[in-house]
Amino acid sequence: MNDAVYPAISPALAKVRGQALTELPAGLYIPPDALAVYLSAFEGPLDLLLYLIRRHHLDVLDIPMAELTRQYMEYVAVMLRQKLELAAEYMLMAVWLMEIKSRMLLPPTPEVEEAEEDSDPRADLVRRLLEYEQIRQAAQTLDGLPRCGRDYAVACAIQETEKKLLPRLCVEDLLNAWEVMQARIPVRQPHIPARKTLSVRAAMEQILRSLQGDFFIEFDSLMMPEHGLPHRVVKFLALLELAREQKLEIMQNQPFSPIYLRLSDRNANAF
Amino acid sequence: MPSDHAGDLQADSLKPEELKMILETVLFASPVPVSLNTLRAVFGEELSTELLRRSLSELAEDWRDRGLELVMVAEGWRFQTRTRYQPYVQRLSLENPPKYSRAVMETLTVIAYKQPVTRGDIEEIRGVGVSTQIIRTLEQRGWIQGSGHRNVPGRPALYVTTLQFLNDLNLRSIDELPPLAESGNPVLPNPVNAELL
Amino acid sequence: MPSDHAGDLQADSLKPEELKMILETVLFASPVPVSLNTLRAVFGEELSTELLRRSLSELAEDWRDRGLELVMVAEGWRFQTRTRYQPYVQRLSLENPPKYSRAVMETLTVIAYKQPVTRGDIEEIRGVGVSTQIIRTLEQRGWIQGSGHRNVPGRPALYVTTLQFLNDLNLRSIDELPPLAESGNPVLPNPVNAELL
Repeated sequence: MNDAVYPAISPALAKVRGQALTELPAGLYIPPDALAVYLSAFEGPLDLLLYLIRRHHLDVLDIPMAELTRQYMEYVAVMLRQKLELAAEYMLMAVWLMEIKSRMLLPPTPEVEEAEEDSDPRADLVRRLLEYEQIRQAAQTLDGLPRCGRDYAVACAIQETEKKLLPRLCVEDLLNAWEVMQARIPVRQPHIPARKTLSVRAAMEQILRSLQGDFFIEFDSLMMPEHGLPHRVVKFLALLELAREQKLEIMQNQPFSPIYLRLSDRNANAF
Repeated sequence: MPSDHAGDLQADSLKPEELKMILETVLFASPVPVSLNTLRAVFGEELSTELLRRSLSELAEDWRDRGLELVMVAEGWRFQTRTRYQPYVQRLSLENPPKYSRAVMETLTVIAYKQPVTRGDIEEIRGVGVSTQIIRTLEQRGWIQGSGHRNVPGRPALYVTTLQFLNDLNLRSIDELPPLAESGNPVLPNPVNAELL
Repeated sequence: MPSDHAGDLQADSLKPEELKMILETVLFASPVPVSLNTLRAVFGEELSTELLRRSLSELAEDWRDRGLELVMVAEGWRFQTRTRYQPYVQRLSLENPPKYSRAVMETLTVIAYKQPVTRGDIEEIRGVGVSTQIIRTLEQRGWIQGSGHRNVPGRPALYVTTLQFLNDLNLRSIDELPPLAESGNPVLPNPVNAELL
């Protein structure tokens, strides 16, 4: 009933062994070289799962986890090969599916049996699938409502005396705007315990200093993980800034080999 | 026939036909929907809301078989074209109206039905990241806006839909959105094939 | 009576009454005057200019005793309000003076009190993105202007308010803005001070 939600795949895009594919396959088997094309039609792992469940007539309230996980992993495998930038969310879902599957394999402990059906490891997955399904349907309905600009236009006539009225301004307007902004922030930043200001300038000086006297320094040695991510980000910005100002040279012999830094010639004796 | 001096068009002495004509003129002249209160102010508040309402519905009736219709949206009353004339209206402009992707429409739907929501809330429901581009598309269309922050670490921005969103979809309030489908078993197994598995 | 499918409304088989109704609809739908050429394009160029002209003058005649009139101006045909209804229309503008959006007013306020500020500074305080459109609106109104760049990576543009902003507010200097309160602490307008950069 809901198949229309899946956008039609352009025949030009989906050509498998010389045959144009215009719709998603109904059977279990999907030619591997066509998978990537189908994947672009999905809005994410939940969308893909709903599709698998519907196409294979699985009961969303009693999902056979082994079967669903197996089919899902087929898609993920293709994705890993061809659409790497999409894989993170899909991988997260894969891990979740596996976890649910493995928890279902464990014999139920007495405590779990007492805790009624709420303890079904699939409950959260089902909840999310149903919630997403609801939104997906509503989005389609919303898209179908008459929309200004697409389905109708607002009527207007021109005022005969065309005085271009510009908005006027008074001090109260500014006060009101400020109050609204303040109201949006009930208590200003109450839970940022100790916010340290990291200065890119300071980081730049620090880098210049550590490069002093040394011909080369390894990039990794500047990025001290124990100082945390913000430090590394600031260090990195400082490096970019120094490179832009041509104060240092950055070298790498080949991809993935160590990156070396040194002061550029005209700055070698700056300190 | 209206006289040549507007001063003579006293609201208390207006004939029903004159009243409707002024209403029509004012509604067409306004760039935004006109609320009942504003309409009353236009007539110097000498008209009862009751009389105004009646005149408006008579005026709407007068336009029943025409290419435009008088409708009430979130911000008030306005004239708009009937959808069946859209093919003609569309040819006025060279640009096609924007079509929104599923990602954009689903994001809008989550905001409309669950507002106020953070980007994280939307991502949780959709199961994928929500790009800044999607949010910006909806903000630039004037359909959503920021509305403060949720008081949790990171203070994520909260999004709500705007009055313009309601106006543009011909809705008077957010309650008029089509109800969400019953969430219980929308994904039913097909009884014929269920045993095959 | 128009049929339910616009596709059925073939220009060559249109009755005079239908033709006029479509013309009326299209003219009201356009925010700018519509030229004869555009009108012909609307009907798929199957109408003679002669027939169009005649329909337009008949339509103008239909509106003779109403509050709006169909007129031809330099760029084409348009509906406009008649002078004698101006008092009513004017009250509409008084009632609904054009207003800048909340986003524009908040941006202006931040610039006025915290100048010179970058877009990032404004976003930090407002908690939401500041679109280029907002900045442009304020620049075009002559209330803000760019004033160099902050000397940090990216060299973001700095914005300050203008003399015209002060004039429009009847102020002699930015110090005359009333102080604001920020979680108990007063926020005083910051006189432009480039050395602080």
